[in-house]
Amino acid sequence: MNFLLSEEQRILQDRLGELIEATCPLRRVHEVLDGGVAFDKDLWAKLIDFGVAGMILPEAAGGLGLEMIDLALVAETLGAALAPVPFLGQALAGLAIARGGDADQRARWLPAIASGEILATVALAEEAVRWSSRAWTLSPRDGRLSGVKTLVPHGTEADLFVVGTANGGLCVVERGGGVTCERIDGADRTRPLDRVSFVDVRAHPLKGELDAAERLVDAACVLLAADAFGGARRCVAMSVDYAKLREQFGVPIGSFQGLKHQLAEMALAVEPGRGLFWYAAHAIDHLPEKAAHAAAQAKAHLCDGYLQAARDTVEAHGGIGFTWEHDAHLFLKRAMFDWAWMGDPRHHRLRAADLAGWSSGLRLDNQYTFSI
Amino acid sequence: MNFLLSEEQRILQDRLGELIEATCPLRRVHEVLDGGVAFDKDLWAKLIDFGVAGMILPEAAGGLGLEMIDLALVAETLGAALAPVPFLGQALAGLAIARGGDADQRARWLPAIASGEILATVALAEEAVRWSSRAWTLSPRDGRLSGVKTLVPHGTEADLFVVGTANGGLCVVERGGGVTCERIDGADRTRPLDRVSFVDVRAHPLKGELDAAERLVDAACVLLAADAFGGARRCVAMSVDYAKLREQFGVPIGSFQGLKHQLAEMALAVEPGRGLFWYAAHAIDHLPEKAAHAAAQAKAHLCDGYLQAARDTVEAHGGIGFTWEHDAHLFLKRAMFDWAWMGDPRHHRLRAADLAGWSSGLRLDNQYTFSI
Amino acid sequence: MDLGFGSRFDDFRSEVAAFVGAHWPPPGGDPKDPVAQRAFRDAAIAAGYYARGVPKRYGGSEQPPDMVRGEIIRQEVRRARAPAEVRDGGITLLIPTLLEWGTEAQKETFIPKTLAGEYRWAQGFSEPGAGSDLAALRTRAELVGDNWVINGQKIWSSYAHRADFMFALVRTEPDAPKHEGISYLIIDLRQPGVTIRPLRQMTRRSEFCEVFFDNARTPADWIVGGRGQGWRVSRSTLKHERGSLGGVTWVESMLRDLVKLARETTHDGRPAILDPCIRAELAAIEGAAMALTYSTYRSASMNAHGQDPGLFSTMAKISSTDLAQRIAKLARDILKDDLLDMSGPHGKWTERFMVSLSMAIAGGTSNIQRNIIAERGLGLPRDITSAP
Amino acid sequence: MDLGFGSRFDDFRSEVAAFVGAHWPPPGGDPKDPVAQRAFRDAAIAAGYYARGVPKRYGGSEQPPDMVRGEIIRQEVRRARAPAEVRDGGITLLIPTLLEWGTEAQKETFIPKTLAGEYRWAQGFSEPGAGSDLAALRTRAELVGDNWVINGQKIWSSYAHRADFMFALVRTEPDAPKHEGISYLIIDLRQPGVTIRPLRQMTRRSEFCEVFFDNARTPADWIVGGRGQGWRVSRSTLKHERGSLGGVTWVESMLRDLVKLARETTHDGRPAILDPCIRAELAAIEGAAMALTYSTYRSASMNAHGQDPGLFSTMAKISSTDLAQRIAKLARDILKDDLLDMSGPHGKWTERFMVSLSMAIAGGTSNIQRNIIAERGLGLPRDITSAP
Repeated sequence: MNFLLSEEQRILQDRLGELIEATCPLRRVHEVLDGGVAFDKDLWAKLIDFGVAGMILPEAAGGLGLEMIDLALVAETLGAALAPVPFLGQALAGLAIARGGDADQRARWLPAIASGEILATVALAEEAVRWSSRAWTLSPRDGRLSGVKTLVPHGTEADLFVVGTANGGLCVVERGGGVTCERIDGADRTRPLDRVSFVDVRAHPLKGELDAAERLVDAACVLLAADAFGGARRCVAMSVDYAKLREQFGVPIGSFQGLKHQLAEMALAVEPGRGLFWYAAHAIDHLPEKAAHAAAQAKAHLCDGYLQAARDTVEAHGGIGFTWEHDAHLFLKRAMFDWAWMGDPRHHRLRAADLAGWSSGLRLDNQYTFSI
Repeated sequence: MNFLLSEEQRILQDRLGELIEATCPLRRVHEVLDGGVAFDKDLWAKLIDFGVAGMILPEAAGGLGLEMIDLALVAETLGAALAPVPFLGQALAGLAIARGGDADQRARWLPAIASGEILATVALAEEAVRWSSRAWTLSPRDGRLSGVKTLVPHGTEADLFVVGTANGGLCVVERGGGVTCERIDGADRTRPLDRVSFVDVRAHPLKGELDAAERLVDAACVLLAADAFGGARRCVAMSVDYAKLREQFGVPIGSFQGLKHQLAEMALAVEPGRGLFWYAAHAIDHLPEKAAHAAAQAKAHLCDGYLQAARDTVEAHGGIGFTWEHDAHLFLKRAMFDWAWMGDPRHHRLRAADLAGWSSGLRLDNQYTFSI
Repeated sequence: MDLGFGSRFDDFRSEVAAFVGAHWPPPGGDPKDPVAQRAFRDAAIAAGYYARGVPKRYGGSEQPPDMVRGEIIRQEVRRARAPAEVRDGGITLLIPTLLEWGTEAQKETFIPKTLAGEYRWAQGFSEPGAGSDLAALRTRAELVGDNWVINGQKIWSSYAHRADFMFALVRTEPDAPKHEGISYLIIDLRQPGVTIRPLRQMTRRSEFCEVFFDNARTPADWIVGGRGQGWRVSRSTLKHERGSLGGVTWVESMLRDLVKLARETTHDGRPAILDPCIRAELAAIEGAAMALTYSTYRSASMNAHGQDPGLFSTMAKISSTDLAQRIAKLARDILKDDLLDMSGPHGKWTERFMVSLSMAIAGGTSNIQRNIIAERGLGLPRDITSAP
Repeated sequence: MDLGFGSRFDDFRSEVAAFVGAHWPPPGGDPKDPVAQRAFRDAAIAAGYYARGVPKRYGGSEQPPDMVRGEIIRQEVRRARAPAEVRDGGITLLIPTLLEWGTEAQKETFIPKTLAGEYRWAQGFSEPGAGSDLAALRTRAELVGDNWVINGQKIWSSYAHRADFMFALVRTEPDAPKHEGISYLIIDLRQPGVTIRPLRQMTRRSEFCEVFFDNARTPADWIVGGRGQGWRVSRSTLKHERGSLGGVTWVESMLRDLVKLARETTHDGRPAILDPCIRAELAAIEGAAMALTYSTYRSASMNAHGQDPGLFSTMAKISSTDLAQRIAKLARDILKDDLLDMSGPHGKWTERFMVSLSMAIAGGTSNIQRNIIAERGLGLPRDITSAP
């Protein structure tokens, strides 16, 4: 057992962090968002060069052939930086095609996704049924698809959609006539969302592995959990820094035990959570029977923790933390996205309980164990 | 509107508090409990003289003819003192007969209850159905009753039982052959509990008002809520006193902001709750349509708060608060009783939601309002 | 104990209802017409319903304090959706301060026009670096001839961009000990030396402003109380807040709104209100709201009987903040993804989810208030954050 | 990253399993027989599985530190329900301290018999008035001839009433600054000058004791480290706690027990585990338990690679305490009235509901630990409670 990142992984994260800090520090994130553009094209281009879009795709498709844990480390780093880029959709669409597509389908789309030549995203939630893949209703007939999906990240900008279909299936729709996007006035402007209408468009069902949609849900949970952990840690660091800097009654406010203990509690709520997304990412590649449970728990625990940490961060900054110019609300709103998108913590906790077999007729000795 | 106690009520509480402090201070409570007796006979005799058993019974029966609020103030005072006396059963049995009995029944039992000549209690919970009066199963036939009740306060010592029966009815059973009590190893030794078996005993159904059992539940909720408020306030006071006295690092531990804020939070969780039991007690006599909801909310909120305050009190005292000699665990265990007996907070919250009509088809404008 | 209004108030309630019915809706028919609103409020003052604490000679109705009558008036006005009494900083903070500390000239100059809505006010207490710690104020005023010359910066001044005047704490005695060097000045905001910058909030709205003074001026006799008395003058304002049941309205209407949300939202095809976890938490919130409400009644009753309700207002502030946070979180759990849509049908809840955070910040942080409760309420030892 | 044990440990696991199978259940057949338990533990030391950190010359098995092998040994022993390695204060605290600071004579005198279970130990650090604040220790020892003469009182000494010896911090240099006047002494508890009074807990059990010294004596050379070095000696113990996955076992077995309780208890005729509120909270507790578990793996991995896991053990302590409280509360919600029955079928949960409170108290309060995290972990300014 070695529950640590490798040297290569640490270098990857450090380099990526430096790249983002040099290209799009938090001040620049404000400019991008207030400028009304959907993402930072400069940063996205550099991230593509770095390999984030193909990180986990096969080398044959121009990817780096790494593992889910590496992609999750990218998500953590992007989350800590509030990176305003279409990573989530691109990564998930690539994963879905890599896992769910047949050889032709992989050859057709993966190289363009890995190279960033096209922007891809996932269209999963429906108005009435949000995140239960088995209950989605859109259903291609004779290769054509009609219907509406919502909460689609960067839908307006996307060239390609991986669409969730009835019975937990997936299909690919390329942009063209019949696809209409309507931007939602989303809280988290770093990852804008669309309501997307498909009217009689060409749809290509993914024919590879079974359960591709469920596995896509797991992957999304891990990436959101990683984003949340990165964001939450940054929130703690911001709050601590502010407490050292800001003075009241002639001393730094971080001298007051009341605030000290609140900051210690924040760190305690955040810091030990890292292993949850590590383990879930690792399980996706190496312990498939544990992956869904671990991903659900990581999503629930870390996204819950992030939203609380972001709220605490606003409070720890006092009035200034409530202003538009400050960074705190950008974290808060990104935390809201991580919390809600792909299902809220309770949804995933109840799923985890099912997956653990708590209410099945199994003998208790056969219960699921999360220790290694 | 005048949301205050009257001068008479304040005097009543002060006098009662002085009486208890003079007769059975907390040191004496330990002696009584460790001595293995079921209650403090000396204190009980003085409380009877003071009028607690007949406080709310008609003057014709030797009672004082006061209101539920006055009885609740007694309960608050007893709760603050951890009074080891059979007040709860006596008061509830008296109330049940006063409200549910016909003239003959009232004349037969109430004077003996008011004078303390007999000890009375209530036998409500069953093994399978604890606190839903509509679901109790014991049912007298031809004036005879058989069956088992549990969690009966001071059952072993009682001369008379008010027993909950099927369809929310009540009947009276006098002690005699066919009644067997088995003491439970209860956490709260100030109010011991029994499992009581009735085998073909004479039973007198109460024939007065309808819904007597439901009204008994409301009254019990108010008395437990008042006990809880009294206990919780005492817990806060104990913790604050200890923080002023105990030194660490050369200063009182109450100088440390971490603990100061915890104590402030304790006070905040407890102090504003007083009006809940006042209002519920008042409603029982004056606003009957609001009484059940107010009693359920008072029980849930105050008993939840007491248990938390008692736990916090143990912690605020450090190791000494965990010892048998200290007072803290007596409060904790009394809080456990108040929390659980007659239904836990969630049970009453869900009842309150039903009573508020939240899920009925009513127009929202007609919703229940708790303001005056 | 009497928890109803009592029948002796029935006549008064009928009288108020008749008044409101006669004056609202306005004759012109448009309830949003500011002229009609002004006319209603003027009539309410003349009838003795509004501006009850203000002497007639300054335009008030000079009624004896009466919490129950005050509540009946609020209820009847609310029932008819008529214009409520204005509760801005000029009415609630400045006028009581002037009544206690102001010169006759100050009262005559400012109170009638403030009551009439002609003068709108901003508060100028906080500064960057001096929020909870007013002793650290750095904005200074120097007496030059017949004028105070003011330089410095205020922050968190609500709606200063729409105000005519500010009442401010400024340092006039630089050599005095910290709290004794502060004075309470009235400043005309409509002058070249004043720059006002609204601060946009995370909700996209602007409520608070930064106000910069660059040799701004105010007449020498617009000082309220004496030189160096500003600290005491500003604190006297607090006691004017008592005797009101105002907070109760907020809590009950918010809770009612939340129940409505839970009834209208479906989770997996079922109304959220039927979900036992949501239902139990909603009832728990109701329990806490009831506790706050009855505390308010009790505190108001104590005031009415000349008893001191102690730290009630500080406790009520933290309780309200906690309740608002709890409401916001339950709303979030009901909304789920709809939380992400700022302009959707439940966008106001997304905004409230954010605004609930600002309650813990506005008007002194919760930590400062916990200290006040611990020290003044529980008698624990003081620390450095204690005000003198 | 390698989150399994890896196949390279398969042989080792087989070897351990074979050893355990050969020695347990004991030949006599009675697993409760102390002689059989002792024999198993001796065999496990001889085989290199127990006492791995102790040199062979003192009775240990002198193995290189290896967290993974340690965990495999624990798993296989647990699987067979064989006697676990003893983890009392003598083994976990005294022996590592003696190995680092003790004289050769001290090591030879105490380590072998402690390992063999012949010497049982009590810790003597806390005093009334000196819990978190060891600088305030007042128990004193004076060198009179060849003996230290000890007077004073210790408290919270676990199982002192069953122990043979105590390792204690006592004040030997009354004129030195507070932390520099303390020495670390070994004291024989079986002598007339020592009185031991078990403190009954609210659970009715007695675990902790008060120990009174009235001219008790200990040989002059039973001091560990030099005079006035006691503070440093006692703190060095902390680093010996690392490299263990011990906490994980507790959490997982407690959670498993809680799931069992929720499956077996019915509310209104339905298993409590199907109640969505209980189910979601149970899953939330599992999430927190997973976080703690994986943190433990990570910290152990860091140790194994010579990296510093920082404040992990302090954080793990608070996390465990929080988790225990959360488990206790959920158990309460499942038990409802059964919580009141100390001897009922779920009486152990009533006891755990109480014991969960003592976790926040034992070994330094949570407030002290929050301060340590804030100061040493987050770099916030120190305050008076900071140890030197």
